[in-house]
Amino acid sequence: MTAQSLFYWSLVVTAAGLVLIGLWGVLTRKNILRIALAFTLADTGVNLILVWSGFLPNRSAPIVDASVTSMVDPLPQALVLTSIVIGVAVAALFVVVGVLASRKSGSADVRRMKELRW
Amino acid sequence: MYCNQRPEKPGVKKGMLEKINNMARANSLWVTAYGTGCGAIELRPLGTSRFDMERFGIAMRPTPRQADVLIISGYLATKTLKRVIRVYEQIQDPKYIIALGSCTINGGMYFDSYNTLNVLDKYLPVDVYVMGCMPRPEAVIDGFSLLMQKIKDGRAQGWKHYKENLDYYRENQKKIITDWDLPDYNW
Amino acid sequence: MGNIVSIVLTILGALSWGLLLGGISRTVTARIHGRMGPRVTQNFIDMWKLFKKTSSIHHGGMFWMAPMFRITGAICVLLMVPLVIGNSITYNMSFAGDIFLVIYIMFFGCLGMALGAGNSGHPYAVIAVSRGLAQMSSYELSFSIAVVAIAVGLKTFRIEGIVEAQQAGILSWNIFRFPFASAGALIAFLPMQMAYPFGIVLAPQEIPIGPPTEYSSRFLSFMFSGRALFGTAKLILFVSLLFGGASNWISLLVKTFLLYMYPVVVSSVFPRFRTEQSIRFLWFVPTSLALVDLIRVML
Amino acid sequence: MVKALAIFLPLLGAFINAWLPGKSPKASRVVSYLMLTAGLIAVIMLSIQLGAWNLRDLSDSVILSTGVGSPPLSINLEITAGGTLAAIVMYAATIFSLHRFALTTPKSQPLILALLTASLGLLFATDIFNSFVFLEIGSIVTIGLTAACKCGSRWEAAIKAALVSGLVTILYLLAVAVLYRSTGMLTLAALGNVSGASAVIVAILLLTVIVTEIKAFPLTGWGLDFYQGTSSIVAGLYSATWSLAVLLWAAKVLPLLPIGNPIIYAWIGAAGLVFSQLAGLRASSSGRIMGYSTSAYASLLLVAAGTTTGAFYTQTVIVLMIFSSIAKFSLFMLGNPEKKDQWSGFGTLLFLVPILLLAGIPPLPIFWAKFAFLAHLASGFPVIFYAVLAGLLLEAVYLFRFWSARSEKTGEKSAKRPSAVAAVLLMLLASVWITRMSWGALDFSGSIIESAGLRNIFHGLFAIGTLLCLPGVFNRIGREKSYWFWLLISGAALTILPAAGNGLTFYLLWEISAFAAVIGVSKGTAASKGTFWYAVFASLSGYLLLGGILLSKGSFAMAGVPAVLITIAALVKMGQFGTHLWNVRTYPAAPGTLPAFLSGTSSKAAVLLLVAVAVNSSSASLPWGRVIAWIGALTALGGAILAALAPDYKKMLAHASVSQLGYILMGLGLASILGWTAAIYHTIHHLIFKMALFLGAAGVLYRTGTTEFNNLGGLVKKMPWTFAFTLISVISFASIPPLAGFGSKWLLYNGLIEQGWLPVLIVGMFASVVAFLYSFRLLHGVFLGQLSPKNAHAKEAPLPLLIPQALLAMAIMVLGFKPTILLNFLVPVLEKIGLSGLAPVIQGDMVLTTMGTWNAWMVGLMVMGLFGFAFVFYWISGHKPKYVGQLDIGFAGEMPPSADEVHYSNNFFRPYQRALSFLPKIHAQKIFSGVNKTFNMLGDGVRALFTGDGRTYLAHSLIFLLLLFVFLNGGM
Repeated sequence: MTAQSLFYWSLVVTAAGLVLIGLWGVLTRKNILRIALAFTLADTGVNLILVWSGFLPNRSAPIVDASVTSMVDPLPQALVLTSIVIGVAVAALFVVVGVLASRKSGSADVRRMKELRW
Repeated sequence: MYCNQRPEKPGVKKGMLEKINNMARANSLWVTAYGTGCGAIELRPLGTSRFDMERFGIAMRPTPRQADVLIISGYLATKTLKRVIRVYEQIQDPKYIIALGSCTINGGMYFDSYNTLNVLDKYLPVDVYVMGCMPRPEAVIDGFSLLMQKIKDGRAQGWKHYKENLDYYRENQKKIITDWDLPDYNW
Repeated sequence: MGNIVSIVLTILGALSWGLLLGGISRTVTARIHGRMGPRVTQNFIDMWKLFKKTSSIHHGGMFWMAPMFRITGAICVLLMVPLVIGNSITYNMSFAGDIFLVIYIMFFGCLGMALGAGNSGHPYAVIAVSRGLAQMSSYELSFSIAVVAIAVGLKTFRIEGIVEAQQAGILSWNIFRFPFASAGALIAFLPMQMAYPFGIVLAPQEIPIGPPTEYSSRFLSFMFSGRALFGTAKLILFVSLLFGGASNWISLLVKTFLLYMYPVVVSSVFPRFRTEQSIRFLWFVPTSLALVDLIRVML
Repeated sequence: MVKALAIFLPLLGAFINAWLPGKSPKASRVVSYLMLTAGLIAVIMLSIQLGAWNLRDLSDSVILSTGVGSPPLSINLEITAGGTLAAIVMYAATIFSLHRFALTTPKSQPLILALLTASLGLLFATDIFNSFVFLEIGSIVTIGLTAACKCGSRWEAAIKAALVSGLVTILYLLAVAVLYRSTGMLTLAALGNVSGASAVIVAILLLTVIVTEIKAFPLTGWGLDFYQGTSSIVAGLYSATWSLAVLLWAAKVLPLLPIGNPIIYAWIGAAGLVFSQLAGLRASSSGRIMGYSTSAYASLLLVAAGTTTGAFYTQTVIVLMIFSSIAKFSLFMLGNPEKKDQWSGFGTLLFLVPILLLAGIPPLPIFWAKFAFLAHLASGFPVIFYAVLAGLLLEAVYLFRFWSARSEKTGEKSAKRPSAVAAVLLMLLASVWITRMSWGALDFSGSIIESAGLRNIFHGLFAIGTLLCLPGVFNRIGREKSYWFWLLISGAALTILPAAGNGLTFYLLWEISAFAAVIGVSKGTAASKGTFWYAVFASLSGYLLLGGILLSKGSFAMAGVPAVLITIAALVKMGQFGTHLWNVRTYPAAPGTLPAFLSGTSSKAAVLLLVAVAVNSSSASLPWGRVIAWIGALTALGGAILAALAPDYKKMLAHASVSQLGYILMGLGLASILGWTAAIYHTIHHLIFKMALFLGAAGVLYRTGTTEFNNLGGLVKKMPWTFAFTLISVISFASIPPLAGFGSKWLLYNGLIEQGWLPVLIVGMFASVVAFLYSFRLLHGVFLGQLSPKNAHAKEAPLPLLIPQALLAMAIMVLGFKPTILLNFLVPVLEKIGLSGLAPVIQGDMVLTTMGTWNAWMVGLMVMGLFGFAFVFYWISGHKPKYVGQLDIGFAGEMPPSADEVHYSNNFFRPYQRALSFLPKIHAQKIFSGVNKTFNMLGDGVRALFTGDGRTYLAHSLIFLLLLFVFLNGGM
């Protein structure tokens, strides 16, 4: 296994792992802040996958200078930037809303936020 | 709510037709089934096979509207008088009253009772008195035949007398009935 | 013109015959009771007396008109039925309608009397009407099944046709050709004549004489004559339907007399049903009897 | 330039607003209004340029490029014609809701403008990643707006929206990654290029995202909680901008997904529609009800995506989504019923139009789209068609319950809600617009019923019935509100109804007539229940009719299932066999003369429908005529018994109406000339007497204020004319000769015997005898007996009510004495239709059938002659009875204590009831409450999915994803 493919697979495994851990956390954790954390984890994993989607073997990073002859697809990396920014905004909002919601219900337990149902 | 009008004074009718009418009236006496006192028990046997009043055309009617004869059966209490007046006035003309027993004549054994009328004549126009305490069914039938004879002869005019002298009767009645709440005439 | 004369004579004759039958029935009942009973003309005397009473009251327009309804309804039924078969002058108005018309025009008088009773304001009168209508709706069921069975079986609705179909001897009478339907109709005839055990309408012991409670004097005499007319009309109708009609006046009188005695005799020996008992009895017993013939006709 | 302005002005406004100092709300409002108005003008210009207004071809578009690169690095927007229409709605909604935000949360202006920007962006986005950006902006702004609003549950609503948006982000980005990996492109068109395993992954991921975002069942839960939790202003703006944008974006993406056969969308949509609307039946808060309605439209979108393509798809989706959004916007703008807002007059109309729009009632725009769409479904996808019909019916049920619960809370204060007013006006204008465009599809040639004679009979009936109800419309009592307009609309639609030449026209007029009457009923006192039942059963019969018409491709020449559906529709409209519940609840609740119209005139539309079905069939007969005759007979009997036992005047008339309609069914079921003659004769006769009776009831109600028998009685003295006309009607419907009623019975019995249907005949005859019971009860309970002191002040009914009654009574007399006038016209008409059986022979006044004779004129003369003779005899015999009052009765020597105590009215036919007691008590009400309970149980079962725990909703999405994966993999 070459270093490249090792990197490739470790990227995939890490990303998938992060997403799965994140989803698992989202579904099983009860504390609203932990859920926020889980989302962030999953988000990171997804961003990695985005990067992976532009990954081409034996290319360098898309930082253009004279030495670069062949680089990976730069587009996903640009997109990841956007995605990260949005992720930060979402996470911040989530935490704010989560904190305020837990103040309202007196607990950070998401199970206690079931006033609206059916 | 109640009709308060005074009755008109009935005119005098004579002639052949009236005689035929009187024959019919005499042979079809319908009695209000209304017992005022103990004598009512003597009326029941009249309908049975032993005395059978139906053979004279006498029949019991359950409502004063369809009756001709009111039987005051025995003592008449002051309390009952109001009801009897109403029943009597609701009977359509011509109408007759048979009074049974001594009590209706002079109070009988209740002559000094606080609640029995002694002389019925002052309150209602009686056509036939049947004496006895109580009169037996035979006596009642006798009374009926007397009434029939009176009607045939055109002498049973108590109802006319009542209407003509309504003020007199009312005055007497109101002496007895202190809580008078009947209309001027019970239609 | 002959028709008009026939109509007038029919009305007067039916009235007299009805009153006479009423008187006879009172005597018969008295004899069953072991009494002597009144004269047979007692009903005429009563009528006369009532007619000649010198005062009367009324409770309003419908009260006033109810006896007119009653008499009109009764006469209509009377005129719709041919009296003597073969003598076309006695058919009166029967050309104008068939048996359905007769069934429905029978209600004309009933409704009129019910309205009068309602207008009188007396609760007993209305209770009696409520009972009467409930009972009527029950016996009409079996009666109409019987009529339909007979009419369909004979393939005509015209009463004349029904009578003519029965002229071939005594066994061609509908009571023998449609025995079950006839039984149903004859049971329905009892409540129609207010005979016990179905006499819940006039029930003198509990709702003193029912619908005409408030009727007095001349109104009552109209009511009674209406009843006499209606009774006669029903007798003639039943004779025409079940007993071969009448080929001459004698047979008309005899048949109606005999038929009249049937409810009188039954009435004398029975106590009275409660209303719901009466209704249920009429729903089930005569109806199922009549249905037998209806099914026979259908098949 | 215009393009850019149209899209980016709100963004500019948002930025300016964000930079403005917070203490100058006025300035920020001015900026917002300026930007929005300018943007709105730009969008309208764009839409005109693209020719969006004819709604025919909505796919024209212009491209708006920004920046230097190509997507996804820059934003490229494709402004479609359909999209501009949606954009107009978004702009307008924002403008009209701005002032309410300014009142409640003045600082939220940048958010509102940002929401509009995101919506516009998503609406026109052509690129997957661009869409992602707009989706995220929209979610963030929505959460922010919710958090900023002033209502108790905002945090919870916000947190649930945030949870779902987090999951959507993850799934969406995964899809983006796979797509890019597979194709190297991120345009929407690239979705078509992806293949193999990647295609499955992209498809299931995006489908899950879309279903979650558009809130289609089963991924509805968060949307419901959100709509319920957020404030009504936010929800209103949300539904008119963001929700609309998401729906249209989904409509754009769905056909492009690499999913193989798109019919799967339709299955998801159809199943989701049924289940979500079942759960919707249990919803009580307005926000949740709107949520379920949103879910219904999302499901419809899925169905449309699965079954239609091309311009038709675009058109359907645009109209459905835009107008449902407007309706929800205006409903939300009207506020929450929990807050007990009170309004009246115009306010109730404001509330009503959106409800009717959502329920798809003509001529509102959604009707046209739904009709075309359902016609398409009926032609190719029967099972989905049935499911969609069922779902829509369920939706109508809870919407109308919402409305009727709402209409009860009427009061003095009228709400001033310019936003809602504007929305309603927009809807009405749009309906005029769309109706004008669809006008060509309508056909008033009357080709459904070829026979001009029959058509004219019904034209005349409907016109006369409506006209006779009109004079009395102003004699209203207490809390009844003006209903003449709706009566007029309903009557006008009915009058045109026989001229309908195709299914669409027939259905359109039918629904207009029915729902105009529903609105009329809602104007009565305490009408909420009556309105609800009427609306539900009108919807039921409407959808059955629609189903029948569409399954037979718009023509009335039908057999099999469509014919049965339509027959059932007519039976429901007539209130036959159990469905009488709506009559019994509606007529007493309806105001003034409206019950006369409903019972007398409107119910005849069902007769017309049955006639239309029969004359178009091969043998001029209804499907299962014998069954129909039996239904008619049993209903006639049951209705009569129930009428006899009814405690209320109007209720009794309602039962009686149902019962009498049963006779018409018996006649129609016969399919012979005699039967039809009887049926049409009875139709006319029923119209006459039932209108007279209900007009009489209106007069009684007007003068006494009650229709309960316990409070009535003895009115004959006070209202002699009303009594006289009622008496004539009663004698007539009791079919006593010589009035008109006997004729219909006679013809019917002859017809039944001719065909040998003796059992039906017996039941019918029995029912007609039972009719005596209630006919007397009616007369006695109201007019005879003792006059209650409560009604001592009553007087004769006003002339506008009396004169029509007099005319009708005269008609009864004429029809009764000279039925040959009608029969001479009717029999030749019916002979031409091709019915079986022999026609009655008419010789002068004599009517002859093979077995019977009937000479109405002679009978009439006889009765009148005898009656007149008796009358004269009375007079000349010198009989002058003394008039005494009702209290002067022989009462065992007593004076009756009061009129009420001697009036026998309560439990009038008690013995009859006792005699009936051997029957098991099968109350239709119990059956329906059983149905209701079953549906509630099902609804409870379904809505148990929506636990309220945010994580459950995430789990739903993931499970949905897995199921899709399994299903699609299994399918491939």
